[in-house]
Amino acid sequence: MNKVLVCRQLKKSYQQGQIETKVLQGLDLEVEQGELLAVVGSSGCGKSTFLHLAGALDVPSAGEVFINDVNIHKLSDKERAAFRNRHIGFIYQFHHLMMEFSALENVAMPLLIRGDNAKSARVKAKEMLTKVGLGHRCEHRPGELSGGERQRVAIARALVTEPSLILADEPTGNLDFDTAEQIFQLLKELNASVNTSFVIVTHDLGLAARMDRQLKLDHGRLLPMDSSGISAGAHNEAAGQQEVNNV
Amino acid sequence: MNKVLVCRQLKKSYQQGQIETKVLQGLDLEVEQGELLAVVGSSGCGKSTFLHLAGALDVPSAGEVFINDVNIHKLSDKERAAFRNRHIGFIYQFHHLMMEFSALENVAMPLLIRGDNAKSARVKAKEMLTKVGLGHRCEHRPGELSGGERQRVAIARALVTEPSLILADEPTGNLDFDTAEQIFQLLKELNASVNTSFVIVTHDLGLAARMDRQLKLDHGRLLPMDSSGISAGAHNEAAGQQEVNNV
Amino acid sequence: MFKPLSLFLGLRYVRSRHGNGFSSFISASSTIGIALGVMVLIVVLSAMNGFERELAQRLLSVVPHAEIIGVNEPMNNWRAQLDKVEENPRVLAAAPVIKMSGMMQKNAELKAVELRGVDANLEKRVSSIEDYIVDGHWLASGDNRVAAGSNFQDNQVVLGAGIAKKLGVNVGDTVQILLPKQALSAQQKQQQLSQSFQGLLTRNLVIAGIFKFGGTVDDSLAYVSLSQAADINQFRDNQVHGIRLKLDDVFQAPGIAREVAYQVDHYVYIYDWTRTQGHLFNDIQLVRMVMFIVLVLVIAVASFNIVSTLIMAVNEKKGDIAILKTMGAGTGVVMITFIIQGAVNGVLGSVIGALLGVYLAQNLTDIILAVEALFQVKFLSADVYFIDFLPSLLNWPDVYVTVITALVMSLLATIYPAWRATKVEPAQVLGQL
Amino acid sequence: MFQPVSFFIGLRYSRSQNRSGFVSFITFFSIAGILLGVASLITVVSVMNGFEGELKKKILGLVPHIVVSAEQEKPANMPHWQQQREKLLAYSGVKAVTPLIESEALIQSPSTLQGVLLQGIIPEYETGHIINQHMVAGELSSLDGMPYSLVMGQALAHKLNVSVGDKIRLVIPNKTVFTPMGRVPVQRTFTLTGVFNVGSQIDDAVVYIQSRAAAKLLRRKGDGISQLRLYLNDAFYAGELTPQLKQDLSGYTFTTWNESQGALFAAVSMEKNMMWLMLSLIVAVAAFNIVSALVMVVIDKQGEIGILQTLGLARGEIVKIFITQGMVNGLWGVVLGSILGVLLTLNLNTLMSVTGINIFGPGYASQLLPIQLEAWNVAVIVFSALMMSFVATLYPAYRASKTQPAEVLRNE
Amino acid sequence: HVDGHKDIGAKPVSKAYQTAVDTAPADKLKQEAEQAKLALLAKLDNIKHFSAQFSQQVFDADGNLLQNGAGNLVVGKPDLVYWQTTEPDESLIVSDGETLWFYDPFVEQATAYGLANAIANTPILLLTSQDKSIWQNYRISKVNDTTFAVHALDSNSQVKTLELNFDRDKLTGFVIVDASGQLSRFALTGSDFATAPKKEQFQFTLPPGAYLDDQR
Repeated sequence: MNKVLVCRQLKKSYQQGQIETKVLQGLDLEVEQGELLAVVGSSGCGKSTFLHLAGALDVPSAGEVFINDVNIHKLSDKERAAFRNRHIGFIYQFHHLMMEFSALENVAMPLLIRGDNAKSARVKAKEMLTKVGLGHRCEHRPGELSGGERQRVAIARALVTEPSLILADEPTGNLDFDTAEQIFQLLKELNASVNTSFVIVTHDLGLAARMDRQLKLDHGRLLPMDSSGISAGAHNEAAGQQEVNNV
Repeated sequence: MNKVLVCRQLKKSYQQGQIETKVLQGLDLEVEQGELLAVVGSSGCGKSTFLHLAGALDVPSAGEVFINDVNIHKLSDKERAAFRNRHIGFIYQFHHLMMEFSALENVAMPLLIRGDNAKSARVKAKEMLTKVGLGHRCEHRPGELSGGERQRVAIARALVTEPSLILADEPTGNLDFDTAEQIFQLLKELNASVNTSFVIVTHDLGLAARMDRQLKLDHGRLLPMDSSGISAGAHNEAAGQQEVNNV
Repeated sequence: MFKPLSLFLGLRYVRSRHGNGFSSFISASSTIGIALGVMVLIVVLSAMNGFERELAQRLLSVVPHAEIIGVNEPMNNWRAQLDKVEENPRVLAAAPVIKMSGMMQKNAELKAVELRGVDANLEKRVSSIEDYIVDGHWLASGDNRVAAGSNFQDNQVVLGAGIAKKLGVNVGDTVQILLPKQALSAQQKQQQLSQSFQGLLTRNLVIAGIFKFGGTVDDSLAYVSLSQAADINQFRDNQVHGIRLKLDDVFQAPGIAREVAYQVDHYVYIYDWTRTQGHLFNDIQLVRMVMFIVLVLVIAVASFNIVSTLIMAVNEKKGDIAILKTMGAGTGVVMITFIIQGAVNGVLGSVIGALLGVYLAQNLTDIILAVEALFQVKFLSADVYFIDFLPSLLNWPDVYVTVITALVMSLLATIYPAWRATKVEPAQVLGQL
Repeated sequence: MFQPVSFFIGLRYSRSQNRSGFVSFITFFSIAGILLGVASLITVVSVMNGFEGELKKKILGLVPHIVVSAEQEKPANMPHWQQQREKLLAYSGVKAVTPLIESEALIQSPSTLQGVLLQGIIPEYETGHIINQHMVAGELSSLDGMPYSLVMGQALAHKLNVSVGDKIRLVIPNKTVFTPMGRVPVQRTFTLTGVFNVGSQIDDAVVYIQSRAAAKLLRRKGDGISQLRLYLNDAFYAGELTPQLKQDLSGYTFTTWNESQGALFAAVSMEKNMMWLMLSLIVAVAAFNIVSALVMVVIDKQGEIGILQTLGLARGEIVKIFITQGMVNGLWGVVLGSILGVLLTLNLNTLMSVTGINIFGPGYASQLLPIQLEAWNVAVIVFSALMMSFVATLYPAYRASKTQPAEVLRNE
Repeated sequence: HVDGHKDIGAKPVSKAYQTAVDTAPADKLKQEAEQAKLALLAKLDNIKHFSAQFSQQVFDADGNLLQNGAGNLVVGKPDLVYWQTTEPDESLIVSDGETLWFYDPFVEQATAYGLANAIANTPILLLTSQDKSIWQNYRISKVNDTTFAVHALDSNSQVKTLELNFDRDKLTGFVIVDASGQLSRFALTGSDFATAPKKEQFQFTLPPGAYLDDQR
């Protein structure tokens, strides 16, 4: 099984005035083809930072990221953008759909960006929307869809380019209990059907427990978690270490 | 002991396009003078909505709120604003300090709004800042303060008008473990010293456990929690019921 | 420093705004736009005032404000008429005139001239032509005739530099004037029914002085003594064509002239300067009005920018507004804070614009001269415009009007954004994070 | 419709702007700014063109564009001027060439005496002369009829108090006969056979007689023609043609119209340039509005820009999106502005009379504003306004491309 | 001061001459003028009539030669003049005692002036008039034995001075200086003082096609 995503000693820190916060401190990860991986961490522990580095949206302070054996941070800006379009799909807690475009147009957008002609993009986008159960809502604008439906469109958009890797940041964070459950089921089915690896970041242990593998982001590194669920400790919201060096 | 805050059958729902989400569904609450109350709920369960209704920052769909036996939603806009200034203090997860003003000016702001003259406002503000341990940082701008210090200034600002009620929304949410602990200690001391009731909303059960009383916000209502800590159940993140009536 | 609160908040926001590049760029653009509009408007209005003053004081110091000329019959005992006319309070001074138009000849050169027979002393009271004499002297008046010796002949003429240049003559030369003989006295005209008419009447005049006013007047005007003119027209001593009036307010000339005409017991034509120079006055008003509109537009569009700057500021300060509201700040405080923040641009722009405008207006003439010298170009050519330099007269009401317009516009521009600021819902802003 | 994608997105953003509250408010203002600028530019420039055209017609219709004369210092006839005329007619751009003898003279009627410019013409060459269209009484060709007949302007006839059929005396003061009675100027009595009214200075400054009569008066042999006057299709071509003529026809002096009228036209064009400057200020300041409007949109759309980048849209494309959007605003402003400008210009007079504003003041109540709408003027205005709005989109578009997806999409 | 000028007998009138007269004391001056006047009148009286050819030279105020002319004239009394100029252009002046006719063939027009006010402007007519009163408009001075000068008193008259040259009793030429300083010199040749001119000589008939500009 070849490795879809490999991170080697990823480091990332931000400079705010005199205060320097180290978010990632040498993170390593290997994700198999088709795997459904959960990354657990409390808010502010650097989950999003990790995701953006993995998705070539941000530049690491140090370390490397390989996707399908390609060192993405060696690519030029333009090449990286094209690579993202081909190989990576993003799903966020907030749907980030484009309000002025219909569901179909939103899902077709990455294909258009790739340069596919309009007709074929529409056909593929319709297929994808039916797969996520929204075949009947193609022409509606995000404003007319419910929270759950919007998240489904976002998922369809991420998968339409048949990427080898999906990076999701709290995909069900904004949804009520039942809708969150439906969305999670959808993600599991899609992961099974399309042989795409999913890396889902969440602070919901219950959700994490129901995936193939769980890792915990603690003090800027990824540590394995015993599959039984919650690791005891005063605060299950482990926060990344914040070295305070007030100048 | 008279009641500082009384909520009777509070209801609140939002209309987004055709979808109507009911957030609060008849919430009742009574808070004693000087009490330290914790309200627990997962994100998105309407904790902030409850707080804003209690703090007269938002208008309920139905139900009443009495603070110091005054029905605040009967007041006019102007009277409500003056009432807030006199009787309620707000503390948020994000400090919401005014970046262009020094710590002292931030803390003095509510007094200025009340119409106190500049000199007396400065004196009281300095007193308050020393109380929260920042006497030496008066002239600094929020930009030059650490996360913890900023939260202390926010607390000082909320208390400077000697309100009878403090409403706090995840006051330690943004802080690392140790700073959060210090802030929590400070809140406990202040609650003891100034006979002001504190209603603190949090999703951190550990924190909730260390307060006088704990209530859980579940399906839009407040339910008592056994003081032993976590109530079992698949999801300790209880989410408000969402009636989906897709038109 | 704290009081009142919104001023304190507004000013602090303004000062801190220069920090983040972009919104300071736009607010600077609105300030510059307003300053530009105000400055140029003040300069243009002052230039127009300058033209108006030049017209009223300079040109009309030579061109008659108004004249009442006898119809067909010359006026008798003009001295009595003069005293009667000068009783009218609005008439500052009056003087007799005998008007002739003919040709002036020197060898082969010929020039049409407006010949005005005037009393040397009285004319000085109605016209300042003497100030513009560049060569020789003004007409020698009757009383100093004796002083000039017995053979003093009353054939002196004072003419414009344009005429002198065309005929190639200067002071002391003799020129011949050609006048139609018949045209002069009414009685002769009645008798002379037949078609044929007398030949030309000629007189030889000695040039006593040459004046240079700078404008079309130099090319047509010449003065001779009243007695000479009377002799040419065979008038008796107390007869003249009419009376020239100098009035207190040139812009009321038509009205006053009519008033005076009724006082004189003689049937007269009424002429006033608006007949010949009136179009100049209209042109000035036209340009002034068009310029005012254009520049007010510039200021208006510049204050549009204030709107966008302020909306951006409101957007940035949502957090502050929300927290202020939680602390009990009323909508009034919030609105005024942002009005102040927007108005600062307007105030700054207007003040800078006004200062620059006033400075430029007061030194406009020299600046333009310097520019003309630098680029070897002449903006106003003498034979098209009635003056050849750019005059400027700053009158303060213009400045006040301009500044107030700019301030009002910039204040209006702040209303909408400030109102939107009060509409910020704390619940939405604070709850999210 | 989908391709290329940045154009498609930019268009959709611009169309949908009017719904999202304050951004639409500012966009409206930026469009209004450009619209105002373009409309007022078109209107005012057309009026200025009108004035210039009026002046051109009035002066250049009468004043010959080039005068070829044989007279060096002393007046002299132009030998076989017919051949010279044929030669001159051959040049491209030359509309007409008329022979002429000219001198200053005095005209005397029983009531007054006035200096005039006497022109001896040959009527059959003058068919194109502007006077023919403005004859009030009699015809120009009457000069060939009764000998010693004369045609003058109505204003002059009014001043001299004469009408057709009356006798008037022409005197040439600088042509004198030395008699024992002293110098007697040459003079002759003429009969008025025609009156014209063109509405310019020539109405009371120029009189026309047959060239032979003029030759006699000026003591010249033959028909006395000493000048050929060239009228061109475009007066401003005179500047180019004159040097050519100078080479081909040596021995003659050439004078062009701008020696006499140049200052006036220079003044008019100077005024026009000042006006252009003032009005372009409006458009420039309006362009700033586009910048701020677009920045607001960029801030508003940060989320979408971020997500587009995740979808693989390169920075270059993002810049194109916002340039498209900015240009759409500019386009709206310019198109509406030019439509409004053209409409306003075309019925400015009716508008003025309806609203009763009379910018000329009482003395000119009836006079209509001369208007000349030139297509290339409008084109220049439209093009420069579009360019300005394009430049205005550059900064915000650049800023949009600078958005960091990581920051924008971060949302614990 | 004029050089290269054909010798036509009379001495040129120099500018200097003019000023000499003014400086003499007033009464002596008047007496001389009276004598000159009588002498001139005497000479004129014995000229009943004469005819001659004339050549004319015109100089401007600065002495440059402007034009040469020629023609012939016949004079009779009272006020009878026939003056025909042939060079450089043809023109005819006829005075029949009442009207002074000026015919310009070039423009085919004759102008008629009343003799009364014409005389004021044309001292040449003095030769022919018998009315002594007109003399008081002039001042006479004797330049030398052969030359008398007649100065017009009215500063506005066209002709300022007329100088008459005599050879004993015969008029040999005259010089006219006009208001603007221009000087016309006439020299008479082939003069015949004997034969009396016929009456018709001084009749003027308007040639056909010519126009009469009657300024009487």
